[in-house]
Amino acid sequence: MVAGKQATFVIFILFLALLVYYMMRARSGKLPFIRRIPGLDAIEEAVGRATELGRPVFYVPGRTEINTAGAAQTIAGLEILEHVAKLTARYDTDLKVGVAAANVYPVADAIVRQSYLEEGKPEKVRPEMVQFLSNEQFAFAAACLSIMNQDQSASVILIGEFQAESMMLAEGAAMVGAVTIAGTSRTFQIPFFVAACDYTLIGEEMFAGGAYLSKDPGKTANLAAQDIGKIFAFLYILIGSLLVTIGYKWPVEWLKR
Amino acid sequence: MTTAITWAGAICTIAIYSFLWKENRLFRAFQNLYVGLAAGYGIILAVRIVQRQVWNPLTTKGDYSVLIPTILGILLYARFSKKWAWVARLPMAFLMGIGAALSMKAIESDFVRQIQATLIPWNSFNNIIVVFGTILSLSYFFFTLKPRPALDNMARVGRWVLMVSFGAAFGNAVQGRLSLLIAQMQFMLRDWLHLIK
Amino acid sequence: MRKEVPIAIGFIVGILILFEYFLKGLWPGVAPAAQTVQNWGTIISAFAMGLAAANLVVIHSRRIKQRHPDAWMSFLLFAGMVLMVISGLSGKGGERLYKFLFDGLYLPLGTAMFSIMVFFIASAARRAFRARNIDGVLLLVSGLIVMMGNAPVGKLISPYFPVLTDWLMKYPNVAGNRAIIIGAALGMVATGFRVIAGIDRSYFGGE
Amino acid sequence: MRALKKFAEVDRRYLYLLLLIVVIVPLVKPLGIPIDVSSSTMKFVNAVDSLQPGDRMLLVFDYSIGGGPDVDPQAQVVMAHALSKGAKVVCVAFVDTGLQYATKAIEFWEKRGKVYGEDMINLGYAAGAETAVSAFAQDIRAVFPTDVRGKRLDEYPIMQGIKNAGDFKLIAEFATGIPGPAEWIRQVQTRYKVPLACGVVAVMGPQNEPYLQSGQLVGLLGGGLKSAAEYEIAVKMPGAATAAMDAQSLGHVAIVLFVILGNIVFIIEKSEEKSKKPTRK
Repeated sequence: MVAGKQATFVIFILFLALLVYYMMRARSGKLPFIRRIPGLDAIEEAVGRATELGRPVFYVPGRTEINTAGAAQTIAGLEILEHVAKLTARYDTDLKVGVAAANVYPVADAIVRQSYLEEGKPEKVRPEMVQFLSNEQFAFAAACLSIMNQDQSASVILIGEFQAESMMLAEGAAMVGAVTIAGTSRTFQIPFFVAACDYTLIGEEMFAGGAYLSKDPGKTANLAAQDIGKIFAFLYILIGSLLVTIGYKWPVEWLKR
Repeated sequence: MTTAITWAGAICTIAIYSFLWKENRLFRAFQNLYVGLAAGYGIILAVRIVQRQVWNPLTTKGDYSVLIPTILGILLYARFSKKWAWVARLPMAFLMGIGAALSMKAIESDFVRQIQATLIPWNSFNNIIVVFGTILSLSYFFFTLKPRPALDNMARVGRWVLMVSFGAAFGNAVQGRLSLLIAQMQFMLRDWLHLIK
Repeated sequence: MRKEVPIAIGFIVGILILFEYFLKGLWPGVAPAAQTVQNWGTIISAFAMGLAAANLVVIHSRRIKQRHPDAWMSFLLFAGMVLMVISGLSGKGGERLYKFLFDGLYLPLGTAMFSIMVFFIASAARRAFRARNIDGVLLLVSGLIVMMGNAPVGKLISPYFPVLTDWLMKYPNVAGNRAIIIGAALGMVATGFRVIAGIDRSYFGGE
Repeated sequence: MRALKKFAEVDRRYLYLLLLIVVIVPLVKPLGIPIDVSSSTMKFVNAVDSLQPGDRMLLVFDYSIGGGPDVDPQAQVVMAHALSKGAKVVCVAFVDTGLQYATKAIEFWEKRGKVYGEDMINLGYAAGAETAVSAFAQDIRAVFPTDVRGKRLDEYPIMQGIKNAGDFKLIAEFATGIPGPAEWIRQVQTRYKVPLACGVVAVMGPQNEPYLQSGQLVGLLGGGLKSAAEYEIAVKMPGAATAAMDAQSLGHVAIVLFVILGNIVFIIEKSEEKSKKPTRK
């Protein structure tokens, strides 16, 4: 065991055990209650708006490659894309997906095809739907601006890991009058999304998206386990800092083990 | 050569800035050029990776293990065949396995270490702000707890802390974004128009 | 087979990397193995770039075929791509052209795009920073304080601006960000776990 | 009231024009507003100050073209400061465009008499972001068998005894995205316990503040160009960053003005709504 990681490892394993436990519970039909997440409720509305206006939905699943530490965010973005693609397939609404990472492109493309297939409309898939735009940050941003302006996108959904281009995409979307929904865990981009978008999924809310929208038992169960993790963090910080205040250092020392 | 580069840079700048007036064909034309250049650059980098990490080990060291990722990489193209499309999942799964595992390392830096850093004594107003600000904001993210007045109030105060922090971060960003405008204007005024030194 | 093999690959790769991270003392050979696997990831991604470029070519060829009013721009895109690749890979011969494309076009296009960001911020500032409710007021007030505190001129108006800015960035901002980071970390682990354990199969396009 | 509202609702293009003017004017004609040095900048300065002659510092150019204007002045002044202390600087990039900046910096110092391979070296760029950082930290020669000039690392005196990331006295990392401080902390600082100091674009500053407080970073230049200007002032090497600060000031004032305009519109709309309501009844 690597020194300094023992406590982390214990916490890691306990958390995985929780995930498994709740998943098994969900399989036997016990699903947790989930509170409303307005940003996710708005997705249906956003697709509905695009359908009414007869203009496309523009979707960006972040800009990060699938083999990096940002992958979890990309995957969260792709999970929500799956849901959005099913909705656009169902309502015959035009969908455009802008991809920035070369190795995300085949995955995004497969997801959209599969979603249309599951809705019984594989013939509606066109190559333009999932476009690799550019892996260069601002070539990507510029291409997105062009698409939004050319298509007059009715709704713009940005979920994944974003960097500096976040503001440009969000405000650019607002300029064409689109309804904007955005989510990321990159903390320094969240403020831009909060300021410029109609709905924002803050941090963990984006990871809840797949579960919330698909109602998939396995994913929903994850949320319950995540909440236990947060309660642990909450109590550990509260009680630990109190103990530190009165002179006990072991809550800190234990984490360092 | 330097003059050509400066002039080209100035024209690019003007084309991009024209978007601020209105989305227009000049902007779109340069946007397409930019995408093309970026794709070209991406291909160059990819070729260099293959050269350095596949070709060189193979030819100089006789390291045949690099053929595994090469084959996996080629399998990505199987998606163009209806019958064999599924084998493209193999490299994708390989990449996602890496990404998923790397993401999971967040348990240390983003979970344990952040909790650890918040274990500070309640001996100053600032420390209390950090400790309680953190846990109240955390309570905003409870998804599966049934609503209760106490919890709702905590989450509301947590949301306020988040808003203060978003406002501050937004305000802070102005500075960095202004620097970029300043740098671009320095280029236009100094290198192109020679108005400043 | 079509599902199990990809899932097994993802599982093995993921476990290897996590094993190296937490338990490398147990098996010294794991570090180079984990490293090799990650290097292979880079190589596979390099091949994905070809796929991505192919998508660009397909889409823009269609645009040209359909005689889209902007079709000529697609030629521009192809020209940029081809010239960049040829000049970049041809070594000495293409050096001058490459330098021109890179320093004269690629670089300034990037910096120009990034530098217009502040205008987007400006319009968002007018549109979104409104005192609609308590949330809006908090966003607005802390934003204005930091903007004034960050500009050297703010200090001339009031010496409290930089002090308050520093305080906002060091305490409330740290608290808010920390909560987001802690929560998101759990989301990342849970999502990563679902991928490695093969619980989410949708990425692999079903059957 | 109506006139005021009309004024506040002015087309955004006029605001853009105003912003452009207030940035350009002070660049042509500086005003000379004074600059203060923040404590997180001072921590970075002290970390570099504590280097002894002969100590090796790793300088990481993880920045994109777009973020360059904000971060490059930071890297420049830190490199100048380290070299002035007699420290030796090993440059490396994990963002492709970072290599261009590293090359420029090396050329700059070669012209000023520093010896390549002794005082400084440019290892080059490694693709793979976090993966590459992790591999580099474990074994530098596995990722960079040679430097950018194509010679084996062992041929350079500066690389003697440097095997992994733990052999540096200080790592100064400059980033505009990924890999950035989070990745370097995760892959390098947590494992090798080397002092790590980071410079980032202003947007990334607040997010990385917790790392400074938790001690995972020994210094942070979190304010982009402004931090560079502070650093220049602190080490008495005024440069390009210091010159741009007046434009910064006026730009900020302009954006504050836009926020106020937005609120004027909002307040007037709200009061109009209120005065309308009774008539509806």
